[in-house]
Amino acid sequence: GGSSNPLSSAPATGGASTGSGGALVVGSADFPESQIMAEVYAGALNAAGVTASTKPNIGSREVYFKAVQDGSVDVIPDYSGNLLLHVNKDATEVSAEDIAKALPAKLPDGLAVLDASKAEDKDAMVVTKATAEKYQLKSIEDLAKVCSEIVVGAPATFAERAYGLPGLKKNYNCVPKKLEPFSDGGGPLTLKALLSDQVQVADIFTTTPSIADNDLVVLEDPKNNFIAQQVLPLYNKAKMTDKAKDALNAVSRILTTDDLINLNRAVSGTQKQNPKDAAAAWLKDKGLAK
Amino acid sequence: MDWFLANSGQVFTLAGQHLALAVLPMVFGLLISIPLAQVARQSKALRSVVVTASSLLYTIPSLALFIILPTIIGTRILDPLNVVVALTIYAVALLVRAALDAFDSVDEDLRQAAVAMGFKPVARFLQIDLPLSLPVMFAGLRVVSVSNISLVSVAALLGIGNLGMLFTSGLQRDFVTEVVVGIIAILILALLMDAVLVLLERLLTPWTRAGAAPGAVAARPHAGSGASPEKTGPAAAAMRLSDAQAGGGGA
Amino acid sequence: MSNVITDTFDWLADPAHWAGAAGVPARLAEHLQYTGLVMLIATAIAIPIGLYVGHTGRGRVAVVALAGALRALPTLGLLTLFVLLAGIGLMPPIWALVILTVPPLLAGTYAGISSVDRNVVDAARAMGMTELQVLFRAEFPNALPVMFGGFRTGVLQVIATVSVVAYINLGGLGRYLFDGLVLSDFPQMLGGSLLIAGLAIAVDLVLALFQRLFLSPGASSQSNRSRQAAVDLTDPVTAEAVVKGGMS
Amino acid sequence: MAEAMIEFQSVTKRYQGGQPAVDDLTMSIDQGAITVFVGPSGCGKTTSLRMINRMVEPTSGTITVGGEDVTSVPAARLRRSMGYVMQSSGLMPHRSVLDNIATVPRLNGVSRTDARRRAQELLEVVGLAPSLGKRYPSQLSGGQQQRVGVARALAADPPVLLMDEPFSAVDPVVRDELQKELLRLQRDLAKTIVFVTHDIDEATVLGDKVAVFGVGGKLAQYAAPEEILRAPANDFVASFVGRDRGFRHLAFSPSDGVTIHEVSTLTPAELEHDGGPPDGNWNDGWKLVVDAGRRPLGWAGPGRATGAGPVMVPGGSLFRKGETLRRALDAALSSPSGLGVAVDAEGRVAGVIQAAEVLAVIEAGRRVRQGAL
Amino acid sequence: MAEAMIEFQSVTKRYQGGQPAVDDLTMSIDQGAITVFVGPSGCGKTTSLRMINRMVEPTSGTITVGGEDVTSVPAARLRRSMGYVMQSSGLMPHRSVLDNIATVPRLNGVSRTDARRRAQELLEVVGLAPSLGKRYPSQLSGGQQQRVGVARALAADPPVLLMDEPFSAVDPVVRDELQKELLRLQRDLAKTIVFVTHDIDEATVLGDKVAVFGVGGKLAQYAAPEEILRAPANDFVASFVGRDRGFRHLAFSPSDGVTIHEVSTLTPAELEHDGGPPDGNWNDGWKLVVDAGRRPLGWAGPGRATGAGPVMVPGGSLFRKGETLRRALDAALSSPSGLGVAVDAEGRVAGVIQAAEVLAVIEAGRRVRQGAL
Ligand SMILES: Nc1ncnc2c1ncn2[C@@H]1O[C@H](COP(=O)(O)OP(=O)(O)OP(=O)(O)O)[C@@H](O)[C@H]1O
Ligand SMILES: Nc1ncnc2c1ncn2[C@@H]1O[C@H](COP(=O)(O)OP(=O)(O)OP(=O)(O)O)[C@@H](O)[C@H]1O
Ligand SMILES: [Mg+2]
Ligand SMILES: [Mg+2]
Repeated sequence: GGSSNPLSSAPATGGASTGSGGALVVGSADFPESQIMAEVYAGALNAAGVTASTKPNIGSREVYFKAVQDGSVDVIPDYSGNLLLHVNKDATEVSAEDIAKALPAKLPDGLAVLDASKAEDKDAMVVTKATAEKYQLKSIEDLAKVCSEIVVGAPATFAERAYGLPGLKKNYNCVPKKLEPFSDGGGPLTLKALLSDQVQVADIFTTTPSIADNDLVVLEDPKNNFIAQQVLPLYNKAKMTDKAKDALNAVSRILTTDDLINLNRAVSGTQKQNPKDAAAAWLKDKGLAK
Repeated sequence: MDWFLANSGQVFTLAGQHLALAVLPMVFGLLISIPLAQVARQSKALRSVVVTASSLLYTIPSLALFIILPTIIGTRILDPLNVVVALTIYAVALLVRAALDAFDSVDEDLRQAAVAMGFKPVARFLQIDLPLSLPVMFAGLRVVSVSNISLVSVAALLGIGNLGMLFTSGLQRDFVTEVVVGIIAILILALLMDAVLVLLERLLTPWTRAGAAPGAVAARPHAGSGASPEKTGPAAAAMRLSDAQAGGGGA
Repeated sequence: MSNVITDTFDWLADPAHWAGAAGVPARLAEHLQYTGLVMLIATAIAIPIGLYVGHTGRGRVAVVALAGALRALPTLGLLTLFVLLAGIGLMPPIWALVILTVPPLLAGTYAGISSVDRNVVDAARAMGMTELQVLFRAEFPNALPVMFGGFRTGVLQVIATVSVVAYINLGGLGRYLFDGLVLSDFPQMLGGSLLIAGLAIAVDLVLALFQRLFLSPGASSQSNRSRQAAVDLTDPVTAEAVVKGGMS
Repeated sequence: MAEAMIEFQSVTKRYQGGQPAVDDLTMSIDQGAITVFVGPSGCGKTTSLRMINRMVEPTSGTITVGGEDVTSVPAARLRRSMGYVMQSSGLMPHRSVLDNIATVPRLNGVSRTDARRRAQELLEVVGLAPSLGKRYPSQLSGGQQQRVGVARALAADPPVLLMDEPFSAVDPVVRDELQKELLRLQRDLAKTIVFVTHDIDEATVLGDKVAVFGVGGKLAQYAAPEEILRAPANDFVASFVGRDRGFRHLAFSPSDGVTIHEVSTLTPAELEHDGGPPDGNWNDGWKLVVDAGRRPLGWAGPGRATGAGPVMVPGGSLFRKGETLRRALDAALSSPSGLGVAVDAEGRVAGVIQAAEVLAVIEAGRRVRQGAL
Repeated sequence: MAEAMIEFQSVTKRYQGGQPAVDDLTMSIDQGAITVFVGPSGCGKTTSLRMINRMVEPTSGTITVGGEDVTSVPAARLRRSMGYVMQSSGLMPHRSVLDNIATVPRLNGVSRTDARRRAQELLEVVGLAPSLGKRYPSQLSGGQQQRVGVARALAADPPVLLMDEPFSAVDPVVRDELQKELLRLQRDLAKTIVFVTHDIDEATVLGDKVAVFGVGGKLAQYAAPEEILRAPANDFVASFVGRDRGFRHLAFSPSDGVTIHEVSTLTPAELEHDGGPPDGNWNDGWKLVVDAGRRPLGWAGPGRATGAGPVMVPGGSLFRKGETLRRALDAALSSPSGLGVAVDAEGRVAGVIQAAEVLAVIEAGRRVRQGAL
């Protein structure tokens, strides 16, 4: 977005006016995992006595980041690497530690992040077993050789993200034949397209249960195109209390990548659990709520 | 069904939000269109300006409008107000035309009779034009109601709470049940709104259901009586509305 | 604000946005192609049924009820449902749009036929036309202006609504809206909106010209006269025809 | 009699600068009388009428009502002081009949109860059942609607009533009734009525005076209807008045001078045993067949006994005593016997009249008029 | 004269099981004549007419045309063998006037050029300018549209013409014209015409025979118009025929026996120098003022010399030689002098007639009819 983006011109001061009595709004991005994490945060907050509601499905980072900035939502689960790249396009950090270190300074005034969890969910280049065999693919480096023949299925943002087409080109000199955009955040459409060979490579989150379920191959990323992505809360300082911070930090201390995969399976797998219920079950299980 | 039962609370919450987002624009639209139509009736030029503008407004995709609006009115991106304003704009686009037709549907002779009886303009508007335009106005409202309820779901793409969320979520989770529940819920909502409007109209226009006296027809000039014993098709003049609307760009 | 507008024009003026598979010409072509496909299928379904119902008056109640119910269907929901059920590809979204386009076309056809002066129909029958001749020589030509009006409305609606197929993975000008949305690229969205609105206006102009050139002036002047008649919006069928698109 | 109630002084009306719709009209309308504007379509009748209550403003000239220039009164108040009835009844479909009638009193600030009470009375005045008050206008027949329209115009008891083709949309039978009703009302209430019609017959029936407008909004003749039929001012009026004006003019001559002769009557029972015409019967053997109440049934023709004709032939039109020469002559002309049947108010046979004698009365009347010239 | 062309045999029509719209109708319609169905609204005229071309199917009974049961022919073909004209012209708005007229020939397989040529001829037959052929119906006046409707009905030269109130939507002047035109056409083409109207005057003007329908779809009287005016079969017909039927009936009596007397005439110039009535003038001193072409201008009254009256008074209605007794009597009745002015075909004064003499001719006619009974 340019300087003309209406989202950036939205008044940051508006945030204080929405809430009353310290009630927090937990937002989420437009894919299920984010929604689950939002429910987890909200559940943990409520359990700790901080009134919190959720505002799911806001959109991509470009949208929800502004929403946190202007106070439309107070907290949102985010991923450390991408968040850093969002606030600093030229960031070179790749490891979890470096990113965690660099991040706070780069955030604009009024925004901050809490402790990062161990749970990680990055974008990954995924192919079917058949494709992997056909082209002898193990890593993205292998992919680079046949790049011009393949179609990549990914969210439309992939075209502009540092790890997306620019990153592929920069790190692997891979320019795919075509980017087929999907709006389901690596969900069923992307999967269907991959399985039916409409796309040969898909951008699917590593925590997606369907990777295991369908025997998909996650291509290795030796050049760290996809940098570390720890789940962590991004928040607007205006309404955040210590009590709330403690509650969220408690979640981050416990949350693991496997937890994420299981939560995703509960919601998007055959069980079709409501994100809120899945979150509640997890919190209860971990003793963070009753 | 199981899913619906398990999540009925959520569905009802979304339905409530959905309804609010659909109804408010209708109310605002009505409050804006009636005076606007009354002004547009003053001259042919004004009328065609209003009519053309309303058809142009309608060619703007709603998603675009939802997003453009914050720049223009200074709201925040997630503010449901954007949806309300956008849908109000669509409602006005439809209702101005409906209101124009509604006022046109008031018998000119009757208006003249009112003038001849010594009604002043405001009294005439309130006591004659407004009540008598109700049937056509309600027809317009019913159209807007259905179209609004359907349009609101688009706002789910922006994360503004309503039944459309069931579609986005259903898509991401590959969950047909959720989508079907969403569709059915929206249909039911539309039907309920329609029923409410019909009921309201019945309450407000008792005279329209007073059956014509057997001899009342004789008041018409002899012309045409019995000339077409076949069924007389419903007047299709209303096509004008959509027709002229479509023609807005061509005018 | 002025930034927004200049940026939008910059976006539109950028030659990079006018080339390649994601360029405006390609998107425009896709958009028109989808629109044409939807209109073709919807017309093929709606016109015969509309003619039948309009001519015989049979099934009017069913058509009205069905049209009303279909009209309340949310585009987004239908689209999602079809894609989930039938998978990605061109046809599922197209069918979803067809279902949404049939009601207004059907209502327009029906309203067109029944707007023809019953005396004209009566006279045609009295002259010894067979039922088919009555339909195609008397009713149809005179219904054309109204029917064509319905068709034009339908086209506009589809042009606006086709944008939504970009939510699935199809192309069309709607792509600019969705890509712009996820990237928060405001000029791209506004540019896309302008392109869609412009396309709608341009297509409507062409259709208007077509109408002027090819429809009988006698028939149109007839419908002009009937247009001056009081509008019976209270009739569900005619009110139906008023429904407009603009959903994206 | 006539004091002037409404005066047009050199009134001209042009719409949007075109040809004049009303051209230099000067006329004065009598108080307490019915003045009819008649003329072909588009000749400016409605325009003239509407200038009286300022629904249309004249381009030039002045109009006074009761001596006051109409422009000196606010338009709305002026209009409330005049009743207005038009072709389409103009009733408000969303209000009950009573409330329709009560409209102007309500505008004048009369309380709802009083206005309704007055409306209820008026229903009777215009000959409608009181129970109709609660209905909506659409539940009335066309004729009833027009009566309500008249009642509404009368509600505020205005001295002036403007009526624009009030009866032209109802069928002929109902129209006759409404015309009679209007004449009766006028007798009782003595309003100043200006009545527009395009039907010269209606004009001659209703008008105390008739103004014939010509094309281009010019007043062609303004006189009593009798005079317009007898002596149209010019060819336009003559052709507008149309055929049969000699005969129709007879409607203005009383039949006082016509002798009613005795007639031999039979009952149907007597007819069966009747031997046919006695010789030398002055009436060619015709006898009038009557029922037990002496109401005429038909004529027994002279051929009945010989079998040369039907036993009874239908009679002609009836002449009610006191009616005009027009009816008298027609009764005589339409009778198979050449004798018009005269009946009394109850419809009983009073005697017969002869065409020649009617003609003589007509002729005498003509000479009297001639002498008066 | 008349051979039967169309026959109704005990035809009854009930719509949706209600009261009969047409009740047990038996009548036969003469070939080459105009038969008029007349009656109040809703009495089944249109229904009866439409059963002839099977636009409506009878509930019971049979209808034959030219001896053939109408149900034995496919409906579409039957209809093509009959012209049909209705109140709203029913012209197809999307086709030019010529193409409208050519419709039935085209349906019958005539080539477009031939059909258009024929249509062009027909324009003239119905009295329209050939140039109108290229217009669309909406570009014609109501009267012109009706003429086109008639032309269209005539296009395939069908032996039978069905006309349903064809002239009732046009104004009175145009209606007169169209009626004359129809009579002229009928003289030339000798079609069998069934004509529906609710206007008894139109019925008597046009009909060779008139069928009066009563409420409930019953045929009340079926006879020559002259007879219906003279001897209505019952009270219903009498009241439907209405007022003045004695007078109107005179329209069926030729004025042959009426003596035309000489009259003394003056030109306006002579009138100025005229010394007034010579003594002993049989005519009370009235003189007829004529222009240079001997066309009547008015009457110079007897009072003119003494200043007791206007110099010239307008004349009455004119009696054209060869017209009926109705016009003769009216001319005499409407004349200020008591003398009806008779003119020849060119409008020149032929003489004067006296009311009493007209009456004598009427009386003589009555006796002749009586004798014939
Ligand atoms: N509001 C108007 N604007 C322009 N011209 C008008 C208007 N009202 C009437 N006219 C014209 O003025 C002339 C007189 O019209 P007016 O209505 O007074 O005639 P009318 O005698 O009442 O006719 P009708 O018998 O048809 O009612 C007509 O030529 C008409 O076209
Ligand atoms: N299609 C129909 N369905 C039901 N009833 C009908 C139909 N057509 C006519 N009728 C009824 O049949 C009766 C006769 O109608 P018809 O049209 O023949 O009368 P008409 O004499 O032509 O009257 P008008 O002078 O009004 O044209 C009326 O009572 C009418 O209501
Ligand atoms: Mg008028
Ligand atoms: Mg009829």
